[in-house]
Amino acid sequence: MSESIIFYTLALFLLGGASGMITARRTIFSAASFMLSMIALSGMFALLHQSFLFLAQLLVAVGAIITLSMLVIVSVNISERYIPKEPHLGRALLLGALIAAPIVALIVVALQAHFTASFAPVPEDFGTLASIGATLFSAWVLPFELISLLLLAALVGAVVISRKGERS
Amino acid sequence: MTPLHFLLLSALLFGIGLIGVIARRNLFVLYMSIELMLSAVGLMLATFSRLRGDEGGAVLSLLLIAIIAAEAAVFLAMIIALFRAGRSINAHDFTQLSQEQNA
Amino acid sequence: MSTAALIVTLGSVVLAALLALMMIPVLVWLERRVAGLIQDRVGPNRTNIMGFRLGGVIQSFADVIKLVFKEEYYPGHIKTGRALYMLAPAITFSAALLAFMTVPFADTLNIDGEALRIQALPVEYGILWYLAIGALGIIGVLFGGWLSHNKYSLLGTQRAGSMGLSYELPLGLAVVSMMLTYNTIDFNAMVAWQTQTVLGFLPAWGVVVQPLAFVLFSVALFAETNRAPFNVVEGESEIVSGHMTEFSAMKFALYFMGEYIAMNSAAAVIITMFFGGYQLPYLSTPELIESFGSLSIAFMVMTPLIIYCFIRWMRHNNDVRPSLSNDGGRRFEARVLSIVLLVKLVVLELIFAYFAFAQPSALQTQVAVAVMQIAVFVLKLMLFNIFFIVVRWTLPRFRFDQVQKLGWYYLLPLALLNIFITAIVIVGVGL
Amino acid sequence: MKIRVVERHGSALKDRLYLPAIWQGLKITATHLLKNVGDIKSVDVLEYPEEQPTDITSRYRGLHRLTQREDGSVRCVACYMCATACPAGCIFIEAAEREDGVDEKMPSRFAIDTLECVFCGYCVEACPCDAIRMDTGIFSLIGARREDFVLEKEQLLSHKGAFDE
Repeated sequence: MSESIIFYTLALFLLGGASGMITARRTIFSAASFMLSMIALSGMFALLHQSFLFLAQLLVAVGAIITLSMLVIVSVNISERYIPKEPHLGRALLLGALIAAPIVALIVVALQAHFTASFAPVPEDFGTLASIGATLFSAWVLPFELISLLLLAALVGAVVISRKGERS
Repeated sequence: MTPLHFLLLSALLFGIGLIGVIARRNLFVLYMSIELMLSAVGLMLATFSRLRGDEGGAVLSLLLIAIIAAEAAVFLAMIIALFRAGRSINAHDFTQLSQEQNA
Repeated sequence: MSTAALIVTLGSVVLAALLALMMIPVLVWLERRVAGLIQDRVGPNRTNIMGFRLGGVIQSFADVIKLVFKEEYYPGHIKTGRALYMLAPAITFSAALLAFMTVPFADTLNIDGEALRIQALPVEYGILWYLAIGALGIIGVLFGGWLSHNKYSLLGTQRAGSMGLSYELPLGLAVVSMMLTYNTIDFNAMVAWQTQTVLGFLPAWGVVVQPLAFVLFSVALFAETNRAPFNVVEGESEIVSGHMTEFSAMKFALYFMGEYIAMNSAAAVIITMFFGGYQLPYLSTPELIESFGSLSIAFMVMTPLIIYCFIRWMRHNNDVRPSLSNDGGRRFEARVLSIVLLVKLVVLELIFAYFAFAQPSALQTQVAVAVMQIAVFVLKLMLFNIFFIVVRWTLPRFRFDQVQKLGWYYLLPLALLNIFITAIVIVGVGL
Repeated sequence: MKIRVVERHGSALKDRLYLPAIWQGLKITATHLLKNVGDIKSVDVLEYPEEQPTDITSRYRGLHRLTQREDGSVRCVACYMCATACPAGCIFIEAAEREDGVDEKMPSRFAIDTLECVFCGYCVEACPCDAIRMDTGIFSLIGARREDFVLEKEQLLSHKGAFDE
């Protein structure tokens, strides 16, 4: 019961934050709403007994990514006139909703019709750092290494792209 | 509270992210919408992981968070570079692939 | 949930709240007093209630009352985003407060087969929780500073953001090497690990085992908590107050208190990870429980000595110069406090006598050991807070580019090197 | 002019490590701290409101005063020199004709807003008649309202010089 209440509260924050993000006209409010939904998402991970994912989401998505985005917003320091006006935002959102609705509706209908499974109890150490680590470094070690390469590439790419001066 | 709830939530989240990508022109919002879609996938993976009692899903979700971080680094660097080149963060100002025509 | 569990949980929450919130006035007072004494001044020592000044700690309560009742000034140039502007200090404050919540104050109690953690949040997330939640504090700074529409705030915000990001890395990497050493992220297990000895006689505290990690970790924490010598975020000689420039009254107080709570939790984490937490050196909890009777006898001898010295010190110092005829009630205060201390001494002696000579039950011994560990923890916490303060009044502020250079060029490679060395030692020695 | 090259410090390994220097600094501050915690009376300070400072010299710029002639009348001739010299603009003078034949002009009002005053002493320098001085040795002024800090002519005349001429 109490878990349901938590779930619906978190879902409210998650969806509210997400909708706030795409409707807000000022970038800072988009970022604030995005932060709200990311924190709610980490709460969802906690509800799913994924304790390490919960912490990783807080640490990376909220702590690092939001901070980085905010830092970019602050450092670029865009004055009001450079922010796109988007005069027909409502209409554009409606159009987007029209395009997105069939896809989402399809998933929702399919899920509701055919998906009846429910959660089974999981072992005590499910989702903890130790067990996730063991899985990561046994069955998933190749993807892990590839991701680390990707991260390195992204790091180098980010440095190269954002570097000042001539690129000839 | 069944897996269905989580999956529906993840679908809705993905839809909202999609709407953002289609409708908005602000590069920051575009970037956050893409992150949102990726996070929706992460939620789905975590749900299936919990449902099957298999930690592979959680690991995938974790790797996804790493990808989100990589994407954030590249995208934000791109925003800085684009703003420096065109004094704009309007996605519609960058319709040309070549640098000269944009500036 | 059994009654014992309920009591322990409630007690831990109350204790955490006390240690975090009631520590703020004490820390503010300590900061000013220690600064004064270092600079051969006296510091605030006159505010009193009915003549009781308690060394001047009443001053901070007066400060708090002043901040609460101060006029809430709202800058007129902030047109949009008022709600977020108001919320920003609260984000920083609550993040700092929450980060404190996984620090254990004593070892786990075993009552009726139930393991009860003396932590406000009885979870095993430990240091990861601290890293994850502690990093949220920067977001309140970023929102507040950006929404202030002030160039000083903007500069401070920029500095806060880039410093937060660059010092998160050495901090996290230092933690990784400690995680490799302890093989856990749980603070309780870390403290248990530290009751071993190395080389036969040194306590295996983190600072002995991993001195480099300790230096990196504490330097990064100084930067994360915006304490001197890394307080470039509010560098008052350059950018007024950074992100706090436009905040007043209670909104400012939230930022201010958030900083002190962050410093307090940083001290708590440092002592838990590197200085044996709540443990007395050489004594693990089972040993303590076993030999608490003989320890009590030692305490019975030591307590009067300590209290005697304290009373002498207080009588000597809670006084004015002989050139003044009126001492403003200080001698009276010292007399009353001495009586209070003597009564406390008698009570303590009775308690120790009970544990030394009567036959206390196992539960009583456990609780007594937990209380003792809490006392040890608070003592270490105070010492480390004073260390933070002394560092602030010793070192001049780094320039902002120096801060960045230190973080990226020195701390980050050193942290990586430390991880490699740790991993090689662990694999090679096979710990 | 001869150029003297000062050797840069801080390139030795010991300096670049920072930690020895930090340790030294901590040692100094901790010594002061422990000494003063142990014996607060060794701190050489004034118990201020009870003990008043005794080291105010005749060059100390305290609160202003208007000097008097031998007959006790105001020495000021309302020439506005001090008000002109004042960088803070805190001196307000209203001139009036002087009837007793000693001089031609005198101030009917002479006020100094001490909340504005920066105690620079330019008025004293500017005065051609040695009519305004800052040698009262008064270093604190207490008031409950803003008006209390605007010193009028009578108050300024009543201040006594604390030092010999």
